[in-house]
Amino acid sequence: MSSSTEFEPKIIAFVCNWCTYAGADLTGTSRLKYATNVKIVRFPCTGRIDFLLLLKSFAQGADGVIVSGCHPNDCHYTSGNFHARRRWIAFRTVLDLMGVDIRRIQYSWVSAAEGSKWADLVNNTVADIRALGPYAEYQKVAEYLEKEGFDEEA
Amino acid sequence: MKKLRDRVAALLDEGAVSLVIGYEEGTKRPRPLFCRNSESSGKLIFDSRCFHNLAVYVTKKELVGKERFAVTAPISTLRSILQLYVENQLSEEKLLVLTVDLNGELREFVTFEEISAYVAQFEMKRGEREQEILSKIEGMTREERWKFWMGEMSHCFKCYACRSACPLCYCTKCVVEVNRPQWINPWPSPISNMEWHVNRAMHMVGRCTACGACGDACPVGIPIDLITRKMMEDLAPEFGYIPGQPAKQGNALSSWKLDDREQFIR
Amino acid sequence: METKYISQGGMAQWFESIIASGKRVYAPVNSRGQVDFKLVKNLSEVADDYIQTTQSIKASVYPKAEVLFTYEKDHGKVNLSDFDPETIPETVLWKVHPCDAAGFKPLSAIFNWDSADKLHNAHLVKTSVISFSCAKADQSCFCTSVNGSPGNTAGSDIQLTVLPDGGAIAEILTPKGEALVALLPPVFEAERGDKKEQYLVDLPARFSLEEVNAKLNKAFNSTVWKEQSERCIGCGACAFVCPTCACFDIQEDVHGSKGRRIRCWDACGFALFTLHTSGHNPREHQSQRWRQRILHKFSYMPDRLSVVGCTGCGRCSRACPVDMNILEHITSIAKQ
Amino acid sequence: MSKIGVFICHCGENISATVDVERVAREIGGMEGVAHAIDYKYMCSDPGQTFIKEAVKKYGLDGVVVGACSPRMHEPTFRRACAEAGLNPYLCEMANLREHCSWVHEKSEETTEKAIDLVKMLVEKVKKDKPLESIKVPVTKRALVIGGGIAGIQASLDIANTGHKVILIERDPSIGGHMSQLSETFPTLDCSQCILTPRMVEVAQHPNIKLYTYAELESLEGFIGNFKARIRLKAKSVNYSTCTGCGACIQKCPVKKIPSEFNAGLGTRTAIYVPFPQAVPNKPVIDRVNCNYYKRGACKICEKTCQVGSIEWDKEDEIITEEVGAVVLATGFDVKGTDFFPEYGYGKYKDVLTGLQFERLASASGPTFGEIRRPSDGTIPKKIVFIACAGSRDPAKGIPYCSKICCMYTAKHAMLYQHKVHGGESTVFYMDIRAGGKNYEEFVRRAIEEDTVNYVRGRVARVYEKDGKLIVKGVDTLLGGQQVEIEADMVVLATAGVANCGSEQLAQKLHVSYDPYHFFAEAHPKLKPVETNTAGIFLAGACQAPKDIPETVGMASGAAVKVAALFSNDELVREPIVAVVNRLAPPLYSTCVGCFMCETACPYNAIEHEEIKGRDGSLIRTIARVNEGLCQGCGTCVAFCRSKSIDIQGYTNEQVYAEVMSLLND
Repeated sequence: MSSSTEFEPKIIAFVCNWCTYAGADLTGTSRLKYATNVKIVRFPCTGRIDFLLLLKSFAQGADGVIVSGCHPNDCHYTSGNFHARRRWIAFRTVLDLMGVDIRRIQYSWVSAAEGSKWADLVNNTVADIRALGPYAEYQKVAEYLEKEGFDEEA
Repeated sequence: MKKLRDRVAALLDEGAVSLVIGYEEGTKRPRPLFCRNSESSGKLIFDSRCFHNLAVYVTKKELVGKERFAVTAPISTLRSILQLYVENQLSEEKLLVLTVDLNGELREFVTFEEISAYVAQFEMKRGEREQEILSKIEGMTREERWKFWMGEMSHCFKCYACRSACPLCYCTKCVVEVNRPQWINPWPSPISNMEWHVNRAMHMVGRCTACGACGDACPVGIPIDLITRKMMEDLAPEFGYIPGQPAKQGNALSSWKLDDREQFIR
Repeated sequence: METKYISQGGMAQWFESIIASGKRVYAPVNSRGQVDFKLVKNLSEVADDYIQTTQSIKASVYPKAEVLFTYEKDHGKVNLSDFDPETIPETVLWKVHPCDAAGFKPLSAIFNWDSADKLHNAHLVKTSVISFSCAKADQSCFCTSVNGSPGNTAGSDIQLTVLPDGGAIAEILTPKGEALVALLPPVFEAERGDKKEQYLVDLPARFSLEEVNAKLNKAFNSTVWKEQSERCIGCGACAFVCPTCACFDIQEDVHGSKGRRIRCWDACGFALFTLHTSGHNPREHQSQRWRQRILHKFSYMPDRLSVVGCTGCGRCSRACPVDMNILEHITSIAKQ
Repeated sequence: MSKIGVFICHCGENISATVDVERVAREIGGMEGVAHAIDYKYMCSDPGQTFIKEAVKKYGLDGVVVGACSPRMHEPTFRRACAEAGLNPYLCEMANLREHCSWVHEKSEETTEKAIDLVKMLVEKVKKDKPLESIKVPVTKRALVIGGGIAGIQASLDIANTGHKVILIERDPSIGGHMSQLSETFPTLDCSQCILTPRMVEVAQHPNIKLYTYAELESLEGFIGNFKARIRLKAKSVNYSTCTGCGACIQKCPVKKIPSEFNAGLGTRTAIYVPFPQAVPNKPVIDRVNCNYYKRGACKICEKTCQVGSIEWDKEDEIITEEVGAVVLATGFDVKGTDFFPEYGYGKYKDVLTGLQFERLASASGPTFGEIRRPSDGTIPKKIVFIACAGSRDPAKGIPYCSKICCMYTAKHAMLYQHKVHGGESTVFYMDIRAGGKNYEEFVRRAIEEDTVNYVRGRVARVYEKDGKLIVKGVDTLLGGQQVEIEADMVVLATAGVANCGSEQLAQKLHVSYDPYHFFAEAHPKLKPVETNTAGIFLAGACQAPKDIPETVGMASGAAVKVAALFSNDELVREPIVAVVNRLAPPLYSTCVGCFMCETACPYNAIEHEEIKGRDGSLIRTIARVNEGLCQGCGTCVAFCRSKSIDIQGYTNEQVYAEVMSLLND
């Protein structure tokens, strides 16, 4: 698909079962094509998605993350996405303060009817992350074990 | 001071309370004192140097027992006590709150509302130290912030003094002690240290009262209190709450508004 | 043992030759308002005018986290590879205080009490210690009460006592010390008859170890533990800054079919330290954990390992957020 | 160590055409803990399922991963197969290799590698799966039907006839819906009201049906078998228990010029009104927006007229709560109206009508008593043009779909015109004639051949007025794109059928999905056309997509059967995907510290306070407990819990953590 020299970002998508997972199913049913870089992890609701999982993803070598669920008012569980939205506002604030590159976390609302939006979201995010390059800054530090404080400055 | 000592002695003598948590002179600065009888009330002090957040003790059951007890609380402690009420960790029947107001008058509070009304007159502002470091951080680019915090995080050795000093970290099993899965590595490393501090900040959303106890406790001098303070300063207006002045029910993170910001959501 | 004189200029040259030899040099550096041991390249980086580094030098021989071995599962087979101690670089610790240097002995005593700890011992072999005697002390210092002194040479390979002219008395104590001297022998001049004691801080002993030991032998059920530890909030700051605290945890760092076993610092002050899976905790209360800390250092170790588990550096008292002052508490036990 | 069986499906060639399924099976077979891995052409087929069942027994599998289509499709199938082989069904997971991989990527190394990763992820998840037991909840055997058109009427009657209680709510003052507005129905040309009104009366008189007209759903809480519906009974200002329906008040009402909704704006009604003569219930309501008394504080003529004192000026909206076990959505559709076709002059020229308005003109109960007369001057049009696909199949208008009923009703209109206006000339502009249905094509042919309706294949560009005539400019594509211009006396637009107004808000209240056009979404386009994604809520009629009467009635009966099937159980078996607060042996009891953040986060009020008491009865601690009947398994509480004391079965922290790690560990 792309030349071997091109950087292929690793991206994990955290999506809710009712809207985005179903939306991505529709992308398939509609045979719309998108990049293979993104792998979907299914959750019952965006309200279920633990922010620590996002941090863990980066520490384990993800270059980008997609978080997607139902549009406001469409949540299968009434308000899970509203809770999630507020949590992401807080999370972004904290991460930004720490200097984490929050451009690498792409939030979206993709409904069960938006198969093409899902394809676009994946393709755009892959392009964005490819432009940003590998998240080496984070991954390098994540490899450090004892090399802190006492040793060289991290 | 005398009024406070006399009142505490009386409370203990009458048996109105079994314990008064206050301050005494320490080797470097005032430190917590646990008065269980009227004799020891003579050691009590209460002045502007007494800033250690005593609310950290009020949730320790082995310490406070089942009887009613009292705390001599400066403003930071009062704010934490309010938050602990909201989180069902205190009951008004068990705790008597004493403080000395700006006029040197002894004040006693029993209810959430009384404390809340008293606390409302105090504004929460950055001190000189906070202002200095935060304005430095606020002036940094993202890359500079990352370098700055990674440098700081490399000093953290996970003694968890920040957690222990925080009155709102009262969980019997902290997330760092959960090992199925092991969310946060038990050993110190810059990334997992950061994960811990991000996690701490996230757990403090809508709860932190910016008492500074965590930063004060850090033996390696990481300004971790500023992570939570800055988080709270940024989010409080957006989420519509006043830090240290919690509503009696609910929490800024577990509630939401229909028009919460979502420009970042594609 | 040999005593020499080294001038201020000679010291600088010698330092350079140590760096030039390719050894890693750690020395106290003042940064972010705290003095701590860091990797240095120049003598100018080394801090002056401080009483004590925040953290002890313990991490040089007992890292905060270190890999014991790595493993990989491959179709039912497990390939193990031990950590190779040969990869530990030659290390020189510069400007260690005698109370820190004295910590190596109790630390080793714990690591080797039943079987030899290969990793810890390998660190020790690779590490040379250049200590500086103390001309200053503060309220928290009490080395003289625990068999130490501002000029104690135990654990050091070379000890320097800085003189008013900027030069120093150099006590070359071990073959490792001699090897360091051999890097630039000319700067080590004949000693000039300076009296070391004259340049050491005067620090009278505050209690008698024997007396404390005797009291502690009968104190297990005393109420003193509860009284002293009421304000303890149960963090690990004291243990983590201590030069002799050796509690550790063993953890797995697994990624798919690969993993490594890691030893990392722990602290007996943590409630979780002794918590059983069943929910039972033999040291359920903070007072019991405080008792363990004191008894371990001042009773169990002297009795079983013939070494006191405290060097009087005072770091725990300085680091404690709630002013748990070890000197104050030990003194009060001694006086009981 | 785990013994996991992995089964990779080719899905015919749907997966194997782009994914090297043999390689997937081979590589997964080498994974830690995988005891058996095969690929097969159709895993969901009988032999495919037999492979799974046999492997479970032969290898003693403690987990199964099927790499096939979306779990939303076949998860129940494979879980059932596992259960039949004696493996707890919740130890079976699906990797979505079709919708999320083979269908969205080209054939390549990367595609196969992604497929391997997806299967690996589920293998790691399965390793952390725990056997779960289904949850049983009681069923309230009473249905709520929303919408009193033919769909709602049919569904209500069918459910009521199975012996279960039905609550039917209708937002208008009468049931009947669009069908009551129609003149004759295709393809039989029998009178719509003649066949509908008996059904309406049956609803009103059925002992099992409780009818609330002039009522709307306020909110719906709960879950399948256990919903709580709050219903707003809008103030009718008339006491229906005393009102005799004599109609005297309507005669006397001085406000007479209100456009009649029933007549699609072609007639008028009064402020106190019954929408149409056959209304059920046949009792009036006061339209407070137009009533003189409510507007200006004076009039009250109706009150003076009323012999039984039924006018209730101060009546307010009332909210009632009804407990129901199932909901049928039958809210119907709407047609595009005013200003949507400026090029056709609708809204500007009185004689350009919508199809629905033409129905009223043609109806015996309509404003012209069934005579086709021009609204502008009351004359009988000599020439009439029908424009099909007005809005439908027109992406530029935002409606790319076919409204389905227009071809047939346009043929009917033309036919009715020809029957009623002898010597009249009718022309139909059409794109295609879609007459699929029993006797439908024959019906259209009859219009063309027997009733001499002129069918022109082509689109109309413009309609404008010139000398009292409507000039219709279009092209005839069958004549090679030749310009056609017709001077017409009346133009009828077959306007697009669209979702009813408020359907989006209603969907949000009910938490059912809807499509981009705000039609409610069925759970599966083929196999679950009457179910929604929300269990216990079913669809009937045009609220799902435009459809004609027989289709609507069929779907309504289908929904009714679904409800009846649900009500045939005293207890409902629910998936055990619920949150659980951990419990430990004393002295820990639980790691929950009782901050009850979960309580404030839970959308279902499923968090309860549990008091932990010592042997002496003294309170040790208060911790959270999940009411598993109320919990719907969203897991919002889980992400809020600081001490990770609450977890959700099926998506536990260990499971999702293992999944994420598997994707990143090389």
